[in-house]
Amino acid sequence: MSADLFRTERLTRRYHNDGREVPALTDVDLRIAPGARLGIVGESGSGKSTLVRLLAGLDRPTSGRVWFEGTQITALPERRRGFLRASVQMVFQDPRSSLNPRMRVGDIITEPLRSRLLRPQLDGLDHRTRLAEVLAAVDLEPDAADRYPHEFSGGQRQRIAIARALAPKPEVLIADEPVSALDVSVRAQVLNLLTDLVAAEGLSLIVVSHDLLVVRHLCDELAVMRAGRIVESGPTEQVYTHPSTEYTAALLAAIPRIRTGPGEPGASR
Amino acid sequence: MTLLEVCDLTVTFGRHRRPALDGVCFSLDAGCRLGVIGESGSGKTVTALAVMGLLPEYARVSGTVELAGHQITQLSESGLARLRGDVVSMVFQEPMTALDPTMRVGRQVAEVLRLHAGAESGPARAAVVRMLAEVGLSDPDRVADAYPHQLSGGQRQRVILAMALINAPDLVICDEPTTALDVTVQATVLAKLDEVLEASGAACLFISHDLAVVSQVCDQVVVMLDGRIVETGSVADLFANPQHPYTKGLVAAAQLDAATPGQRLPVVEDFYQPDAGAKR
Amino acid sequence: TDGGGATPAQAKTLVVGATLEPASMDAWHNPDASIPQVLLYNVYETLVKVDSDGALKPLLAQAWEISPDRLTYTFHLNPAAKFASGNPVNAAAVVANLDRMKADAKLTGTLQAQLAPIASYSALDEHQVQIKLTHPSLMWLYDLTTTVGMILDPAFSGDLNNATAGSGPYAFASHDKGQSVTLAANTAYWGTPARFDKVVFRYFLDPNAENAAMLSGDLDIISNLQAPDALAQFSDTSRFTVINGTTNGEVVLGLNHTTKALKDLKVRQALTMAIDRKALLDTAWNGQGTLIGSMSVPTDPWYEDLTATNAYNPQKAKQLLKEAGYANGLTLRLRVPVVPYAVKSAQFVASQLRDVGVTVKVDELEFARWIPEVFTKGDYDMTIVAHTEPRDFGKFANPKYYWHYDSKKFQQLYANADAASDEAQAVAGMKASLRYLADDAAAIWLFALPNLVITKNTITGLPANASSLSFDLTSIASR
Amino acid sequence: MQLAGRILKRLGVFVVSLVGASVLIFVITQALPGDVAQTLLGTQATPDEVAQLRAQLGLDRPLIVQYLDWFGHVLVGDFGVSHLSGDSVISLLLPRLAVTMWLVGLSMVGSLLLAVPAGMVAALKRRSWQGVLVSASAQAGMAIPVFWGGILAVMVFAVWLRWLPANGYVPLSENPASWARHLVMPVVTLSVVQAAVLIRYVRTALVEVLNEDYYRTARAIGWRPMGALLRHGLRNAAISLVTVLGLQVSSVLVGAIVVESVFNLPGLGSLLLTAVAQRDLLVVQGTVMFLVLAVLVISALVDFSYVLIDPRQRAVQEGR
Amino acid sequence: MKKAQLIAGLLLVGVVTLAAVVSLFWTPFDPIQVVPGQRLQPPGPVHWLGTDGFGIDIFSRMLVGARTTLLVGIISVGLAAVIGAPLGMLAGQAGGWIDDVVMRISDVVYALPALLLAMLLASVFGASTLTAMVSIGVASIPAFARVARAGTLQVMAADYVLAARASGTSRWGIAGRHVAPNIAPVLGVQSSVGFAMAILAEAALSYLGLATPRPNPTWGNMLRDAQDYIFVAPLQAVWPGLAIALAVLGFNLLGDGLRDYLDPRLREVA
Ligand SMILES: Nc1ncnc2c1ncn2[C@@H]1O[C@H](COP(=O)(O)OP(=O)(O)OP(=O)(O)O)[C@@H](O)[C@H]1O
Ligand SMILES: Nc1ncnc2c1ncn2[C@@H]1O[C@H](COP(=O)(O)OP(=O)(O)OP(=O)(O)O)[C@@H](O)[C@H]1O
Ligand SMILES: [Mg+2]
Ligand SMILES: [Mg+2]
Repeated sequence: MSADLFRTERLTRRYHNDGREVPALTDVDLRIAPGARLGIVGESGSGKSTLVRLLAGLDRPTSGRVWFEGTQITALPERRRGFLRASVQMVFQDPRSSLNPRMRVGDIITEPLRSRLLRPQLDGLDHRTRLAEVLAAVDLEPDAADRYPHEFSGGQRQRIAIARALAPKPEVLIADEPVSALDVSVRAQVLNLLTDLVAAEGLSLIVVSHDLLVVRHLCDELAVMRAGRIVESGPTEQVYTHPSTEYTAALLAAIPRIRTGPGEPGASR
Repeated sequence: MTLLEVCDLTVTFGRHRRPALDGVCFSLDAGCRLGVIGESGSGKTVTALAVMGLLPEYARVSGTVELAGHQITQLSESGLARLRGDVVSMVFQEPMTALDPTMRVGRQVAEVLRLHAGAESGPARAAVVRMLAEVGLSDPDRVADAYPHQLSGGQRQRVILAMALINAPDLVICDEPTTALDVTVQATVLAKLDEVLEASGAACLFISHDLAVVSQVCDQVVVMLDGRIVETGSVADLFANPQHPYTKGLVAAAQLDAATPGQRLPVVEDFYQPDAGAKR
Repeated sequence: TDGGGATPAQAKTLVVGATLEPASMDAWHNPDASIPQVLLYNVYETLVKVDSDGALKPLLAQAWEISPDRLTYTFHLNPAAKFASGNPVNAAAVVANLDRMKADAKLTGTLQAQLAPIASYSALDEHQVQIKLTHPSLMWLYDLTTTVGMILDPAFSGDLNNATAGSGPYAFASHDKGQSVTLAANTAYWGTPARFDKVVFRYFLDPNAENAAMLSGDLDIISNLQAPDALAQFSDTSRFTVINGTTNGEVVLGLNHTTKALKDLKVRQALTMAIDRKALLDTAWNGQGTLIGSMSVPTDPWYEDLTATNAYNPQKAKQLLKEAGYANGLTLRLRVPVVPYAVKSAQFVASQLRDVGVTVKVDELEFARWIPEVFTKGDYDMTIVAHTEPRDFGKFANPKYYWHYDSKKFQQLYANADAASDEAQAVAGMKASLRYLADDAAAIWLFALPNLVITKNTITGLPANASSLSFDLTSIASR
Repeated sequence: MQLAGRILKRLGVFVVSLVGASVLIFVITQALPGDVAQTLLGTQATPDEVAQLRAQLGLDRPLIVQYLDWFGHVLVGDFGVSHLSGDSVISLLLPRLAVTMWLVGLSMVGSLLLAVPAGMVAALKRRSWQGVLVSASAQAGMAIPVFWGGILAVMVFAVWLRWLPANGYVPLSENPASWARHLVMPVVTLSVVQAAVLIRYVRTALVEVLNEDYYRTARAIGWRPMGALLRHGLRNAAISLVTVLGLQVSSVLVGAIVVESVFNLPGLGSLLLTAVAQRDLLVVQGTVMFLVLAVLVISALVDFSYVLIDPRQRAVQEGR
Repeated sequence: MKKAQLIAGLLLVGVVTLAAVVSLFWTPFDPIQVVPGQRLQPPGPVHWLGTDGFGIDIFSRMLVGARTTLLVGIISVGLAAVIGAPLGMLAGQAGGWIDDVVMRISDVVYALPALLLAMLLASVFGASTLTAMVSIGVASIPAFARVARAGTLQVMAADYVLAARASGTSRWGIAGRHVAPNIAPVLGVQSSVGFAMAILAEAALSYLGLATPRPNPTWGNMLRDAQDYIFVAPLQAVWPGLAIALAVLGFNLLGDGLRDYLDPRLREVA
């Protein structure tokens, strides 16, 4: 039981929009083993972001529970979530809006280290050395620390976001659409970086994406979501090659592929 | 017959900055589909805006853009306004924000007709509904009466497509029309675009950084890098057989499904090293 | 047919600009000077009135007699006099008025005080009234020319706030709150008929607005120009006539006689000498007004020019201060209400007293706050305020009054003068009292406010001086 | 059902705000030194007489009793009686309210009529001299005190040209032509001064619109810049502008007090000033309650107007 | 262009500040000494801007007036910002009933005429520059609270705030590192507008005897005094009027310029 990294039980989250209920997540039961690399896919609005926000303890469920390393975190007050914050870090979709435009990169990256919640867990970690380490880890020049986010390209910004997530030495990295705002040339860099880091630091990884190819590249396990429920899950290759639901099959079929062979243009064929 | 001829187009923003476009030349024949690819910031959108004559007034433009016999760079604002929406139209990237949130989409589409054909609202409405149906909206009447926020991303994107096509323009410019959509929706929108372009015989300038998408829509491609065109060719040739190292890198990096999961992906830098300082 | 240039019957309207708007038309329960300004002599008439030069004139009473002991007054009413309602103004009406006021507990304090000397009264016949006093008083007959003497139609039973019932040439017509009070001619007037069909008093909070209305031709008269510096605006004699007379308003720099330093005559004299009052008048009030040396204005029968007493002499002032033990300076609080003459004078005074080593802390107070703090509680050293009631120097005889001037000598002088058994003696006594006040530097009299009236050139007959609270319309005519 | 709930909640908040305001107003006015008894009796009265009158007027009761008495009556629409004139506060207020409402309402309209076109020029031509000129004059206009502008207008149009009456007011019901002639200058003065402030906001809102995708779409389908801005810009800009307008109302009300004094209009401002000066507290409290009520109503209207302007507010939002 | 704005603003505000500082040590004439024979002199070599109705050198009074004017602006805006901005941030960050309560209170304060407060303070403490500053300041709190709240809501919706929360940053940390710096520019603009309002409000209050008493000069009360001489000596009104206009303009330019300058994203854009 405590062998699970994350476990959820009938996790439900409903949003209230001006009185109307939006069921973003309904009765999700999920187990994630330590060291797992889980991909969550699904169409827009299917509840992927909601699910990971609940896992990261950034939101409270309407009902249901979440355990992290055997501790139930749903009922925990914010000030006792330090261990969670130290262990689980997030990377967001849009590298532009996830970095405060008015902070220097160095301050952005070391912000988690300054948190009072995390300090007990991070005893003795020197900010400067850690900053240098993570900058090196994401392959950024050391002088990047003194600049502002807008001075970087999209790919570099996403690397800054990753560096921030790495700074407090987390065990789990949650990435919510980490590459969908990036163009192909940069996408490859970031995906490589993530692959390397996960291998090098022994991180558990949870990746949200609507791009099945990204998930397939990064993850060994896959969960497919639709309308707030997990409709299919299993090892990536299996789901990828033998989808058991029509929905998954449709998702797979829609993946655009470079057409290099001769023939009439047109996606319909 | 050449519909669009861009020659030595150079665009600079601000006095001390590197040109956003630097001597861009290409041409597009009537009824043809030209893809423009390249990394973010390479000048794709600027090219499209230059053709539309929609560059901000502080942009300094040199070179020529000739569209259907008009010198775009010489035209007055009212001359341009006559061309836009009639001879040339544009499909924008963000379906969420490209429509006026306070106006019913039917009226927004009808506006295009009224601006150019001077159509009455009665017949315009019929034309609008017909067009909405043509771009694959199953319930065009309801859609016409909806506000943008009441439509899904895919529906909105198709409304924009309808706006771009309703006057049967000679050239449709699509600037990353599907990046905001999820894969399934993207697939249907692209299919519909292909279909209506085919039917209307309009030429298309298709901008995307997603090589796979371009390869499905276009027959010709230009590759842009730092405001310059580095390679041109047919889709089949260029993607199968890239010549310029940058293109090689781009094609390799884009092929996620070709790589073994978990293995290192090829990146552009493996093929092409930009000269120091050129790239920030 | 009508004669040559006679214009067809067109309503003749006179528009008068004024500053303070009356809250109601009831002068008996509301001490606001703005009410008699409109009503006195115009709507309500008195037995006796005071003219522009301060002389007593017959009005409802054609004549009156005073007994040799100065205790019994007999008034002979004009038999023609009648109220607007048509009822006669007879002895019974006068008696009814006195009855009414005596019985009214809510009557304003001023009126009650003015009624106090009356011992008894009676109607001798249809047209004769006799009033007996408890003690001789020179002032009493003058009081009778003010609000207390107004005769109300005894038949009237309406709401005094919004209606009038007098015997004057005009009657109250309407009150447009926040804007104006309109009087209409009393067509049945018993005397010289009203020359205007309508008289509108328009009220202005902002003096500039009033001036602008005059300049643009919207007003016929500005009843009292608020800022004398604006006089230049009306210098075009082809359009405007400026009347520059006197009022009863003495601008007094009041000294609090309970303040230690101010108990010392030398200090009071020094302060008086330190202020160049001629320069003050020129600077603060554009030279308009009259310099006075004591609590009396030129229209008073006992007026004397006392400006030479304690005349401007800063050297002497310093000397006196030194003698009084304030060689090293003296700090005094000058607390003034926010009215133009007071704040401007205060600035001047502060500057000149600084020259002789007196530090003045100026404190500007809203009038509603000035009353409880300065006037009632006496929390001040010096203050500046105009005393606009006519013939009011008797206040110095009241040690409880806010100056707390407690001079037995003066009280004696004043009482003797008021009770003197013949008029000449009384006037002489008053002069002596006023001289005493000046010598004793009981206060510092800065100047008497001018009566600055601006009229269109077509308007004639305005009295030169504002010797009563009334804005007397009876003599005004238009060409 | 849901709507009813929301309206009820809004109403509840509204009432609570009013109660809070009434307490605040009462406390502030009661804390002012001096009282109406003193004003009524003038400078002749003895302290005893003042105390007697206070008792008569009920001013000597405990404050809480006075408050409850007053507010209890206010709740049923009875604002009491002016101690000074004996008129009911409502009968004093209503005619004044009409004047101020005309002044403020017309000025808001006037300032919009000035600021919107000017703001459009300032936004569209922000890089050329026309735009800079508009922005600069707006900045300069903001720095001119209202009373100064008013006096200038009077000098020119009433004193020199004699086109208009210098000041005063005639009710609309009495003589519409005269009403208009009396209101022209105050309204224009207030409009111009407010417009100077408003232009800034209009410009900002429109510049934002210029950067919106839908504006670009409108241009792309063949609108000229001005046309696109008129057709698609204004309504969207209005969404942020109504908020500003709602905020402006309060400052227009303040400006109105000054303008009322310059043009001698019998509005709420002069009523408030004289009532405060005379410590006619029931009138003060009544007037301020009305002002607060007006501001609260307007802010509620602003919220409501979002729904009219922005269809996204009409239905329930879809979320992020 | 952007820089020009900032420089012009700095220049104007600099002149005002300089005048205020200089007046501490030197004025050509005594700024409160009445000189009876010298009233209403036109500008000339001795009295550069002429003299006022009391014969006092206007230039000297302008210098000293700069001091009070600056003080009134700074203190009242400072007070409003120091109280209003945190309240608005609190409302925006906390949401829920706290938001409701704070904003409704602010609505009520907003609706109350500042005049009443000024009268109250003046009656309790005596009318002074300070009471005027405090009442103007308090009356401006709601504006700051609203602006701060609106900005806070925007910031709170940004991903970087979510990221900060994810990394365990406390409410205070978010307020200090993310919300405050991002709403500072709009608060700056609000301050410059508020500054202008404060100067004019002080003038209006001193008109009613609720602010700086004589003989201390402020541009506001000089302007008010000048009204009496509008026909005789119109220039009297021009000097303080011009000074107020320029100061207001200066602070506006400075506010806008600073906002653009402080935004790292805009710094090098033409
Ligand atoms: N803060 C919120 N308030 C109200 N509704 C919300 C909120 N966040 C999400 N929702 C709604 O919940 C549903 C699920 O949202 P979620 O963001 O989890 O989807 P997603 O799978 O991440 O989609 P995407 O791929 O577009 O990011 C959607 O319908 C969304 O509109
Ligand atoms: N309005 C503008 N002002 C200043 N610089 C601009 C402007 N528009 C574009 N640029 C600059 O011109 C260059 C090319 O931009 P462009 O938008 O054409 O890129 P793109 O290829 O469309 O990139 P993306 O894929 O991100 O849309 C960039 O360096 C950009 O910063
Ligand atoms: Mg999501
Ligand atoms: Mg682009």
